[in-house]
Amino acid sequence: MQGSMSKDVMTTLVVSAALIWALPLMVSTYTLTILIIYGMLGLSLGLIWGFGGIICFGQAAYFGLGAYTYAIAAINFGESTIPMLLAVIVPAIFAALLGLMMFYGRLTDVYLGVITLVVMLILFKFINSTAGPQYVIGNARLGGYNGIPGFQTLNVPGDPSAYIWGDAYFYVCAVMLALVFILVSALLRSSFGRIAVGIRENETRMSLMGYDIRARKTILFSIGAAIAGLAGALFANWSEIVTPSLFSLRQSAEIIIWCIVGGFSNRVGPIFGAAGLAYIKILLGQQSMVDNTLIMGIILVVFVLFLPKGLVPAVAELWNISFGRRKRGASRSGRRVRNRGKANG
Amino acid sequence: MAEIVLETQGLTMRFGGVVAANNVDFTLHARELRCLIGPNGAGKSTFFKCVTGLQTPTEGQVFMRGEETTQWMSHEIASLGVGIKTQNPNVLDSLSVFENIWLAARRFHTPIEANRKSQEIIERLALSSIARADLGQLAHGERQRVELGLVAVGDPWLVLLDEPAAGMSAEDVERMTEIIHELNKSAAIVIVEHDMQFIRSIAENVTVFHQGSVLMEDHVDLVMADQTVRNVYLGKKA
Amino acid sequence: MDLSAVIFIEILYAVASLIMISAGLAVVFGMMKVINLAHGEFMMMGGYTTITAVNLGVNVFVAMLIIAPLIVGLIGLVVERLVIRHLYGRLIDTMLATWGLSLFFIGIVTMIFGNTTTGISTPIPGFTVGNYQINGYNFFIILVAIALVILLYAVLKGTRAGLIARGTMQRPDMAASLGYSPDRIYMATFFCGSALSGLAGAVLAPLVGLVPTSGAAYIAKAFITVIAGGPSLIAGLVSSSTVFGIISQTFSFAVSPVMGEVALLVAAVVLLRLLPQGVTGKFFKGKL
Amino acid sequence: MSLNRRTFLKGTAATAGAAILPNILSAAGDTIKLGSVLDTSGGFDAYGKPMEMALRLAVSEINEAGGLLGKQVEVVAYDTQSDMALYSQYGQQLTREDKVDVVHGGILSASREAIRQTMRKTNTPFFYNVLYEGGVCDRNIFINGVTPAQQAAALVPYAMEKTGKKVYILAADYNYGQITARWIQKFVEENGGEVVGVDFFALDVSDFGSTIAKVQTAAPDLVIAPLVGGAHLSFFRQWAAAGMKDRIGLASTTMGVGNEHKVLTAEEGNGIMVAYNYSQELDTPANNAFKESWSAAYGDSSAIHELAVSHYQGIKTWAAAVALAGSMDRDALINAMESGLSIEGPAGNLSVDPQTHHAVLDVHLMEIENQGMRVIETLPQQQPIDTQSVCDLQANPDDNTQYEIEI
Repeated sequence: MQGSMSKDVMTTLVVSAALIWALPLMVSTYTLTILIIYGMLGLSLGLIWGFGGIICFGQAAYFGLGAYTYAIAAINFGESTIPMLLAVIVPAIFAALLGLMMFYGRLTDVYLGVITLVVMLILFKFINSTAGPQYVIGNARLGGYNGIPGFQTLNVPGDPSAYIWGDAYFYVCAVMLALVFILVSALLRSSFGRIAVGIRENETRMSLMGYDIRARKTILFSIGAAIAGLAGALFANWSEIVTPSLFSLRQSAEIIIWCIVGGFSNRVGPIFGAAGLAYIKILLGQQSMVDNTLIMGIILVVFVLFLPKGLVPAVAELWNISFGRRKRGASRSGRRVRNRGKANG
Repeated sequence: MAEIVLETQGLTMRFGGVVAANNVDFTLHARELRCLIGPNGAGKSTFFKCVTGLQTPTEGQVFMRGEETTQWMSHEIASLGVGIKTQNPNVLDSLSVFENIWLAARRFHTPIEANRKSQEIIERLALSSIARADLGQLAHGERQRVELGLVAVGDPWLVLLDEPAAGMSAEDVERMTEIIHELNKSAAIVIVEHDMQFIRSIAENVTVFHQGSVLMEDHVDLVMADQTVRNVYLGKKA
Repeated sequence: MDLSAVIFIEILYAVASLIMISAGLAVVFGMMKVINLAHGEFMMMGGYTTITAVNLGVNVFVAMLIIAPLIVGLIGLVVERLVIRHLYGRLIDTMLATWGLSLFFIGIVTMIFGNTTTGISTPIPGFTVGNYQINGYNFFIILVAIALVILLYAVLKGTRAGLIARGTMQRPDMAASLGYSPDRIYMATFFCGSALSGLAGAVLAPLVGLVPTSGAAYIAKAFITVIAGGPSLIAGLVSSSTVFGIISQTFSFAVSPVMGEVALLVAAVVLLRLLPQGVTGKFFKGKL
Repeated sequence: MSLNRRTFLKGTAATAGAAILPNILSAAGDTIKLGSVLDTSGGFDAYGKPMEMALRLAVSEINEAGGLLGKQVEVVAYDTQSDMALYSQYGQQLTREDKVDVVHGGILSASREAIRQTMRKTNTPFFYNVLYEGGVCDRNIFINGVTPAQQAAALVPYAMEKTGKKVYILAADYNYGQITARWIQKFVEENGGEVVGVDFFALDVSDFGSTIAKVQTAAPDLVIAPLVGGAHLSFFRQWAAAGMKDRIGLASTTMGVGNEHKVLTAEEGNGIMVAYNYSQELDTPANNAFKESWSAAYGDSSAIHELAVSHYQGIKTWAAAVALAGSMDRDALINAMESGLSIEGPAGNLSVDPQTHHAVLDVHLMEIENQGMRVIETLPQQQPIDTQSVCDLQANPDDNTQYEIEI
């Protein structure tokens, strides 16, 4: 249990370095960048839902908040370093306040899901109704439904005219994801992370052990929001425009779907789920024979029927069957999610 | 006389029109071992929940080592050094025995200290052979024992147990009895229990609950011999 | 004076339409703890069924009240047998599956009907209140909602199936222990839930611009209403619809429809903060 | 029912070959590559699908006539699935990987802004062929949709004359709606009228009961409703359901651009006043020929709408400019476009305004009648005066702004 953190870091570094080197040979860096960003977004929900048991139907709220914070700050500051920091801090604070409200109100389970969903919809409706000229923050018009285009994109800290874009931006995003992944791994290995998993398993027991689950859930929720906010800021830099659709129900649903497909409760599942599904969507857009909504629907239904545990756990299981090494983490995660479902039913 | 570690004054709990606990005055001294008995619905579980912070009483007060804890939440009470075990085995099913106990130990110790402490408890409770197994795979008796481990690892001065012997084999009960006596060397213990056999084997003093109130409080043998108590039990259970 | 009568009717209508759009989801969630993300698409298909039936010469009321629920119920049945059945007790897997199904239905309906399908006009003329003209069809929706609530109550309270259903809601394992096949209970429930969604979509069809993607507009609202209602099916549905309907319509009149929707959402947050188990988690406990 | 299954399959079958194989063909390098980004599935497909059909039709006509500069035009098309992020994605893919010669596409203003800068940076000429709020000033983009001033200048006086002086505006709450509302207001006042109320609605509002009551409290003679999208269609239905149609006049600057008037029943839609560049009922030789070739390609012509025709005309304008320039060079193309180029499209004569890169075109005043648009009057060759008041690309070729026009 102890001591393997450094091994974990090494593995992450080696694997991500290999991927960063190999993937651009197959897929354009521009496409890879967005896949990485979605992967980070998936990871943010995987962390709080998979490891913290916080059912969040509104993760898009923090993604959108990060993107908007970045865009607004970048217009006002004319450089990108402070806006990047703000894009992480603002969603984290917002989520912490919401978390205080929710967790100290003893909201649990599906009721949490509804509150997070509703808060996201409120943000969505608010941002959507800011088309008028009176909605201005500093020099930035909020722009309502059309969003905010034309803000300063990522630059070398201290030099606003040295833009980081194209391939360089891909490397920045890839390194960011690897860093976030290592931080999440470290978090999960720390006492805090293990206590969080304990809380997911059995809140009453953990509170009878003397842990303040409200505070811990709030902190975890806030960390998840910070990661989503970072993903949002990276997205803003990638797309060079932010629109309210970042806050939309559809965006939130997609994040959940990524995590389910990749498998909750393991760190890489949500990342690969997100990147995989987003890539399928991008590929689908190149054909116009059959309605793409229909194809995506069929893929998801077939998936849930034949790979019910999620992609990564399924692959891990296949690996175990083939090589006969028992890996508890993977097989356990699948079961846990099912159990939760049963507890609700 | 030893220090009073747990005291309630006029503790009352109402659910709508139903009075589940009615004006309960209760006192427990350091290193005392007390069983709460009574027929189903007598109010002992409600009393237990009010004391452990799982519910907030409608009226009355709870004191632990003289400090009022009436409005406290479970984790605050547990943080005082109170070990609590609820009615059904309440453990972390998908984690191993070691991980369960480690999490309980971590609350009061540094990670390294927690490792040592967990190891020690596992040995003391004879759980070494199953230390790496997930709780979900264990038998009922083993799970109960692990939960006692969770309670014991925090070195509590007050232990509150709700039906620790329920559904266990005779062998398991015997082991449980040993552990409880061991705990009792340093902690006062309250046990809510049905099983008279078990109570006789473990306790000296019992408190009898009936219809939300304390009916009687005395040595176990005297209580067992009491006609009112017998009526309550037989009347209810027949 | 006239205006307040109009406002009163619009509030009643808002409550009624919330009840209508949430009923199907409430039944499925209440009985099976399945969050049916394709709920909106079932409504959408109810609308399309009605339009098709009317175009084929069927009386509009027959189409809305009988054919649409039946057809959509049958679609629900097929879906339940083919997909949902395999996923009981797995909350998030059913979410994934029903999300996939919702995309699937949008695609299928687009392929069959295209995206500009002529709707049907309201079968009831406008209505004059003093100086105001209001939508006469509102009264029809209010009546249907009342009938729906009474019917649900009668079925749950007065029939054997209702008794089994109530048992299942409280203890999923109880029905099985009484010798009823949970499989069949779930199948019947999903049929009823889908039929109710179809009914709602059909009844609302003359008032909305129906396109294959219309369903998305309903799912969030229905979900919020159902969860805020809490564990009791009918009492929860009626109470949360009433609270939300009154609040959203009041703000719509006082400020704007957008504020009406925001007010509804804020009310949901406040409500759940004060009553973490929904309205009926605190009041009307143990009622239907 | 405009797009039944049979015609849909036919339509897609006709385009399938080109759609599947873009990357293979592109290896040849002896074609002109036209990039397309449109929402042909998801919530905005009612706009996007007919636009895609128009694009295929225009390109196959160009190719049948021998192509451009002796080369065939090859379409590289992406379906953005009504997802804004995919515009950014495919915009990059078109310019960086497919290296197309021109991009036609974008539907919502946000989608245009998502790709406009990419097109500018990569020197890829960009055609945005959609009715929009006006004000974009960028030498790299050409826009041929009608703008609010072009519409409102025609629609407002006509509708006021027919109904009365008191006007209530119900607009979609985004750029287009906000700006259009201001232009309507200006023209109402110029015509001696009075605006008694303005309300904005987010695009997902679908319940207008309270609004209809509010409008009645203000008792206007005319309601002008630049409402957008599927949810807002509910307004027109609820308006009719309340029996308001015969009491207060109704006009719109958006209703029908995506064939919305075919979703309404005849009795709900009849009498709504609109003003666009195109109507299916336009009885001109050019339009009849266009409808015929559309029918020949796709079975029937009912899917054609304003945006599809704009798109068709945009591609035809581009083709004319390429022929005139005689090369695929971007600057040569822009110079050709700015040379006062004009084409005869299904909607009439259309010429490029060199000052703004917008279009000078005919605006038709129409009334909806039996799910069609009956043309009442044609206002020939309307200038994009709104954009002209802020944008002069001849004087400032480096301008790269979307102006919000002060009125």
